[in-house]
Amino acid sequence: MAEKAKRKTDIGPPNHEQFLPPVIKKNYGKWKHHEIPQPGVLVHTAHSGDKLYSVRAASARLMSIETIRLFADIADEFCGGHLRFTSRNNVEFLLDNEANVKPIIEKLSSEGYPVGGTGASITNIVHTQGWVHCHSAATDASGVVKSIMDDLFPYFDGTTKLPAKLRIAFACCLNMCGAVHCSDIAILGVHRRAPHIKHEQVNAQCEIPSTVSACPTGAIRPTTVDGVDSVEVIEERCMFCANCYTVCPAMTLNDPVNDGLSIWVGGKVSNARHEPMFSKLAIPFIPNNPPRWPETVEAVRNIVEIYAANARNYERVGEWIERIGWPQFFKLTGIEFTKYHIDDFKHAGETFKRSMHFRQSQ
Amino acid sequence: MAEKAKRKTDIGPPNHEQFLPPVIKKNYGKWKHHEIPQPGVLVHTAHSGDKLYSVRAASARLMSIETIRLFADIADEFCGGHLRFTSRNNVEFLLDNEANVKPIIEKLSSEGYPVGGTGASITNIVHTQGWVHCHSAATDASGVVKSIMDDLFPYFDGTTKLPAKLRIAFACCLNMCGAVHCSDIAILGVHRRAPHIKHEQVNAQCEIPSTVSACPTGAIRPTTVDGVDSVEVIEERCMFCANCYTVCPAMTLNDPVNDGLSIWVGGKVSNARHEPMFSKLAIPFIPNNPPRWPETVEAVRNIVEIYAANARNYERVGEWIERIGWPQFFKLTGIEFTKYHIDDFKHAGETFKRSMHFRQSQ
Amino acid sequence: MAEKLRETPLLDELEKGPWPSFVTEIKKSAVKNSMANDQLGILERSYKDRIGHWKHGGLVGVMGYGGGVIGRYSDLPEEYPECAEFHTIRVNQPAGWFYTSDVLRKLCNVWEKHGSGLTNMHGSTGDIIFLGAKTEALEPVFADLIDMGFDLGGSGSDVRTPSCCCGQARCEWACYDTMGFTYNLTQHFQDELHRPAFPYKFKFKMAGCANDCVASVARSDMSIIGTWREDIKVDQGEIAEYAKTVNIADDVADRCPTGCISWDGKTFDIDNANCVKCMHCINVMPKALAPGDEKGATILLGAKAPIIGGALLASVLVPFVEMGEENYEDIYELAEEIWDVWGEHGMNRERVGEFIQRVGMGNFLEQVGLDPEPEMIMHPRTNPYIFFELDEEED
Amino acid sequence: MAEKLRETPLLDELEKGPWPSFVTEIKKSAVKNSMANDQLGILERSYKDRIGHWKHGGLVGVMGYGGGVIGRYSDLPEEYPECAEFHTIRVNQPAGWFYTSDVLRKLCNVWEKHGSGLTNMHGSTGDIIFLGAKTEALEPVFADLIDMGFDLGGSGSDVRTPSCCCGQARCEWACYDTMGFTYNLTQHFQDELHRPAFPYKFKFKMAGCANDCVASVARSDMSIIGTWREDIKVDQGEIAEYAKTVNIADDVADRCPTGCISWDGKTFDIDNANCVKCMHCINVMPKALAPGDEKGATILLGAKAPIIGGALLASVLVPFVEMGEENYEDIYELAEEIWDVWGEHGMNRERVGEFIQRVGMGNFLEQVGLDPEPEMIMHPRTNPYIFFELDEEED
Ligand code: SRM
Ligand code: SRM
Ligand code: SRM
Ligand code: SRM
Ligand code: SF4
Ligand code: SF4
Ligand code: SF4
Ligand code: SF4
Ligand code: SF4
Ligand code: SF4
Ligand code: SF4
Ligand code: SF4
Repeated sequence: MAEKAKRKTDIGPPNHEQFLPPVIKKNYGKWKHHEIPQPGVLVHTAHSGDKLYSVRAASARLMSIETIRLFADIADEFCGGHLRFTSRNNVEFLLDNEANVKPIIEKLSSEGYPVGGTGASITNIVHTQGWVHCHSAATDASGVVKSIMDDLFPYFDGTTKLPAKLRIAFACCLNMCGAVHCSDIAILGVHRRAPHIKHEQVNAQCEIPSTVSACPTGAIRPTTVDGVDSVEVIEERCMFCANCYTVCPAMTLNDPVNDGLSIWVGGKVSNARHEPMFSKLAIPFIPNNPPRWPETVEAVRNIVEIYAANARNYERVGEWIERIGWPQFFKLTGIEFTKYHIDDFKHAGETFKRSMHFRQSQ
Repeated sequence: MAEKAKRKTDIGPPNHEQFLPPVIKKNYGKWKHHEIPQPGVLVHTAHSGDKLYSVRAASARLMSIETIRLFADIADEFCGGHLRFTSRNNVEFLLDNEANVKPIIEKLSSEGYPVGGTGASITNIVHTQGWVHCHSAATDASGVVKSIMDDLFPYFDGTTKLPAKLRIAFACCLNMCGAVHCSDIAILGVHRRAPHIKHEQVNAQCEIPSTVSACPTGAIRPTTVDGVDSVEVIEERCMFCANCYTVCPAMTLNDPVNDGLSIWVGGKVSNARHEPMFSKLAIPFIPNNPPRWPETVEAVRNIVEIYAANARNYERVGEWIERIGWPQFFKLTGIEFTKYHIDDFKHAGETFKRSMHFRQSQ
Repeated sequence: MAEKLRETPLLDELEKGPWPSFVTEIKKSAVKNSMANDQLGILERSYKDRIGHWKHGGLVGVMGYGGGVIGRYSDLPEEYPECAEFHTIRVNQPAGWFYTSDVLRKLCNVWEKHGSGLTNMHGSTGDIIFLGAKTEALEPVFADLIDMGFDLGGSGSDVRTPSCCCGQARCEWACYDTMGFTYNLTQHFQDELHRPAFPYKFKFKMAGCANDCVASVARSDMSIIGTWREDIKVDQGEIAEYAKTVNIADDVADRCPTGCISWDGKTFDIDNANCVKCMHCINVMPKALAPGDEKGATILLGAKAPIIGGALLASVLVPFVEMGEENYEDIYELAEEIWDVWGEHGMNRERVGEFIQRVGMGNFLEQVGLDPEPEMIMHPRTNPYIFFELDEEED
Repeated sequence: MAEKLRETPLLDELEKGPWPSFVTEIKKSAVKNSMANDQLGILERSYKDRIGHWKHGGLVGVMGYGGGVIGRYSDLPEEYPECAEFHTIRVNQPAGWFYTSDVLRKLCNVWEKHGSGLTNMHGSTGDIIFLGAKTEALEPVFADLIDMGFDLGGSGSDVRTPSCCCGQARCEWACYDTMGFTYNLTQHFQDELHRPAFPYKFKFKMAGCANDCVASVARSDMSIIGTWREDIKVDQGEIAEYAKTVNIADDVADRCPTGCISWDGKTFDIDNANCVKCMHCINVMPKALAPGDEKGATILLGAKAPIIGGALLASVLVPFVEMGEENYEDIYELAEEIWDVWGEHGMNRERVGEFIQRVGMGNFLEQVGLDPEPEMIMHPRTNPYIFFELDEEED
């Protein structure tokens, strides 16, 4: 390699076709229907009559290469080395031999990767980096997710039934890399203190005009502190979005005491029955309580249980709440309704109740 | 009256009780139910068994005192002098004697005040001043209303049936004194030229800062013209709302060629079945064509007829369109869909189609 | 004095057709009244020119009042001198627009004596509109009106003339006495009605039930709409009668917005806990169904036309209030509380609905002393931009 | 080289319970890899301090690329020196996240050689995330990746790594070849992916049907979702089978959003003209129902997270496109058209969805050369603030 070669770039991802198992290559685009014979297993039948067995196992998403190698070994043993990951970070083993379904499930479970997450269940939580990697995080991601999934595990492995799919998402700050804005239940890390400004760094590290204009509420003004150019924040106008921090590292929001979590409910993205919906605020704030965030776990379980007990078949969380009405949601869950629940951002008026359509009966 | 008496003010309106007919006084708050035995007639039955017959006659709203006196005479002749006006400017004669119903209807009709407007009909059009009295009007009110009601008359007098009530409203400028923003069908006068500025008057008649800040799109800037302080309008930013004219008489928008009418559909205010809804744009512009605005009349009738032929019982225009979808509304009515129909004001994004829920079939 | 009518070839077209003609109305007065005749002429001129001939209003009124008159001057005073000044007078109507022939004739006499003889019965806000007065006529008209027991309505930045549906006077569904309350309210706020001191206008409209026959939810800053809390009253016998002519399954049960009606062809059953009091089933079968007991009203706030932030529908402020006479005072206090907050912090020409959106409903509630309730919203916020307020300890 | 694991009493709590533990994962690498071990330590520290220990990112990357690496430095470099630099590398995944054991092992080898041994399988946008690289490792990792046929994904203001549902590879409902298209698209836009030049990021996500298993409508600037135009295929025999176990009336017909299904206990009938292709009935009875012919996709535009104008869902831009390979080019041209307009007029850090709202959808369509269609909106405007453009003659 001592020779000077033209640097290879822009080759793009490898073509997926080389990674597809033969049964998929043969029946690509020619699947007829599917069934879920047991939690965690999908059977797709092709028009040709061929069958594909997908076994879905849980994953922490954050994965050591040791585990990836383990999965590779398992795939070699049971399904010709074929596997995939899902859009929610589970791992799926792709079998053409039904006989291997039971053994692979046993193998996966014994290694600590239980199967489930299909059908009307709670599958893996889409989440983000948290304290593992991000500078912006108001809480850890993986720890909260792990704690919640441990608690909700019976909804994953099919022990406990749900009326419909229930999708949980997690994001550690308002950037929402976990796309929590359209989830049945979402957990979102929130800051509650206005940026702490490192005045000596502002002018060195940031463009003051773009820092000022980054603030959606106009809370930031240029100023001079001890003779250096900097900015100041009108605290009453700050709603802790951290956009200033994104554009200017000298404006930190992280706070060990006042950061924490909020809970959102009733979003969805599928078009099945109801149009996609945004998640709506359920609980404005729960303090950070590592390592297992018991209050947050409890709050999520409460919502899941009330939903499971009250929703109709195929009714996602948002559809259920829309049917019973938000006042009833707050009543059933015992969640306190506060001024924070009432929107005051730019389309706020559109969320006010502009009719007499609510339940008056006591 | 030569003596100097203390000026009497703030007496407020007369107490209505003195104007109520005996049958109402007796049964006030004790009505049991009502029926509509024929178009234009309501029979209310009290728990006492008493009956009240209300005969509703059309009115131009703009009314000579000669007509009011005529109504007074008719009321004396048939119902002890008792009458009222409705929230949509019809006149109602209040009878306790059923025998007088037929004669009073005949009398009213012969005088040119036909009865109708009850039940699932088109009743009087709520409207405004227009060229009769207002400085702001982009069109006349009474003339358009008269032309439309002549044309839709069979829907008023019960000759032609409708699926539900159909409320029409009219306003001659964007101030919307006719409250056209929540009507089944609304006709709204619109300007389409940026304000013509009388520079010599601006500073004399108006406060320049409040004129500048009156513009919701920031189209107005202070300037100097021929040495006098005035304002200028960035024409591309003007959407012809006339708010500047309201605060500054020197900014006129009236224009003989470019003023005209727009048509809106699908609003309602009752809570029956569906929550109240705003009217939505159907036709952005129809030129003024006095004295009878044939294109406008035709456009309204077209919508009424398509609605009448397609809606279900009790389905108001907005409910019907919501069921069939807007694409189908435009298709059935043959109205052209343009960029003007797509909202671009502050909540615009909320009106975009954020789902796959539309009819793909050709 | 007999007038020679102005020539109106265009307007004459509008005397044709079955609907009552406003041109005929103007002519009825114009034959006797020169102001009405010139009004006829200038209107014809507008029809020809396709443009109005009225100038931006001027400041005219009656002594001691800041509102009630809309000044109006024409831009063709030479050609139509009798309507060169053509102000309108807003006369506060009796609640529910009930009259006797007697009182109407007296109003006509006043207006014959001093004005054009033309009226609007009624204006969009609810007033009797005397259409076309010269400046000199304003005080005499006012004096005569007061004499016969009438007063002016509102205009400018004040309480506007309240109006209401006919309610208990004629309607079996009225959940409270809209007319009685409207009268009482109007009397209570005479000062606020006649002496503009708000950031902008403030309208009250009262409807006896959710059918909202006075369009209050769209057209008033404070909308008070009747409702109830107990079960809808059902007369199964009458239901059976209706079943003969009405398709109860399709037209009633299926149209219930919450689907809380069950109908098996025999028994009509309402799951009242899920009824949202929309009135539909009652509307369709008025002999069989009626609003339940524990009647009262919902107070909604903030409707308006589009100028300038876009039109608003009113939204729930108080989910339920009792509406006996003994409760009126509470509502007045609430209104005054709102005016205080809005009066202090509202911007010029900012309706209360826009004000709330600017300052935030949560803050507004806090200031007027109401607790947030989930009935006030369609759904909680979807954006995470929460203005958290930390407790002292947390800070 | 065996590492002595950092003490992690708090994190150890997260090794309990049935769900796979990320702590266990980190330890699996940490026993062999000092970077992973320090990462374990600094994370424990965060758990103790209740605050993250990462600093705002720095500018690092590989030669010739403007994206693909997120720079990261800790604020405790002395205490945890091995993760003082801890960048992530975004590796563009194969479409649909399909792998062989073979290729996975090769990826692991690369990452074992140069990095922490920790990954995210996968990142929220879809990439393979190599979690924790020192600056010096970036070029070698890149070289090894290219060698084995992999490339970096996007970051910064560029095309982000496109992703898709498994589509026709495994799903009977896929209305187009999501994976084939995603591969083709990603290859086509390599330059736009690696060299940020847009106002802000631009994400593509491809879903084979309206179930949207890749959440494209919420998470991508351009969302391409499969659909069809002909009638839903019905197998009445299979319906009869389902009728034995499924409550077709309640769970299927009643839940159809347009109520276009009729079911009398025997025949299942769809009024296809009113079907909005929501997928529900097909989802419930996959053996009996299937998407109709004339398949293609809808293109939606503008989804994003809340920063800074509030979250957006994508909205319809092109109601229907065919999705054969011969149609790909048209879509690329449309994307380029959009980038041109947005690139020229978009503000810094303004996503395309926000841009459209600022300039107006009507204007935007005009500029990208599309006709307005009613399918693009939920309903026409309710406000009368129309920017009329007059024809020359009218002026
Ligand atoms: C007289 C009047 C009230 C008044 O104090 O003046 C009135 C009177 C009645 N209304 Fe009304 N409504 C009157 C304006 C309204 C309005 C206001 C408006 O149109 O601006 C509305 C709201 C319209 C809207 O939603 O846009 C209104 C929505 C209703 C409804 C709900 C209809 C619906 O399905 O949406 C009912 C119920 C019904 O008719 O079944 C109703 C029912 C009634 C009843 C049956 C109530 C009763 O038991 O007495 C009355 C006779 C109705 C009829 O004409 O068939 N009234 N009604 C108003 C007559 C106006 C006119 O001259 O035609
Ligand atoms: C007379 C009347 C129309 C009619 O023909 O009936 C009327 C006439 C005028 N209205 Fe109005 N409004 C009238 C009811 C309304 C209504 C309807 C209602 O009250 O139910 C509305 C919509 C509801 C609302 O209040 O929002 C209404 C919304 C406006 C607006 C826009 C207010 C807004 O916040 O969007 C303006 C503009 C302004 O206030 O500067 C306005 C302004 C005006 C002015 C004073 C013109 C101006 O720019 O100063 C008009 C005088 C016309 C004239 O020369 O006669 N008028 N105006 C109505 C009052 C009669 C009465 O007292 O009974
Ligand atoms: C790694 C990843 C989270 C994860 O754990 O998976 C991620 C991590 C970051 N995102 Fe993200 N985003 C990631 C997917 C997303 C998604 C989801 C998606 O793509 O489907 C979203 C929401 C959808 C969207 O694009 O709006 C998302 C919305 C944001 C935003 C807000 C953008 C907005 O317009 O609202 C920011 C802020 C920014 O761009 O400055 C952001 C910024 C960031 C930064 C670069 C932090 C910053 O302020 O510069 C994070 C670096 C974290 C770190 O140190 O590792 N990230 N980010 C995801 C990318 C992995 C991958 O390439 O596969
Ligand atoms: C594997 C995966 C796609 C992929 O390429 O990775 C997938 C696969 C299937 N989805 Fe999905 N969906 C997958 C993520 C999603 C997502 C995205 C998400 O959650 O972020 C959604 C949108 C969720 C939402 O609305 O918020 C999604 C909404 C659906 C729905 C609609 C459910 C509903 O009623 O709203 C169906 C239909 C159904 O299940 O009946 C569906 C159905 C299916 C079917 C049955 C399609 C088929 O015939 O193969 C597959 C098995 C579903 C199951 O698990 O029961 N899939 N599916 C994803 C598995 C994630 C996981 O590990 O659990
Ligand atoms: S959500 Fe915020 S804290 Fe979490 S990874 Fe994304 S940018 Fe970082
Ligand atoms: S956190 Fe957000 S609201 Fe607060 S100052 Fe920064 S940009 Fe403004
Ligand atoms: S709608 Fe406009 S033009 Fe008509 S009366 Fe009201 S303010 Fe005057
Ligand atoms: S008409 Fe409206 S948009 Fe145009 S300049 Fe005047 S205030 Fe501004
Ligand atoms: S609003 Fe209700 S109470 Fe009042 S008249 Fe209409 S139906 Fe009757
Ligand atoms: S009033 Fe309306 S919500 Fe209540 S039962 Fe009747 S139709 Fe249903
Ligand atoms: S989006 Fe549709 S086609 Fe793609 S995997 Fe999901 S159900 Fe199948
Ligand atoms: S796909 Fe959806 S809209 Fe179409 S028939 Fe099935 S349930 Fe109804």
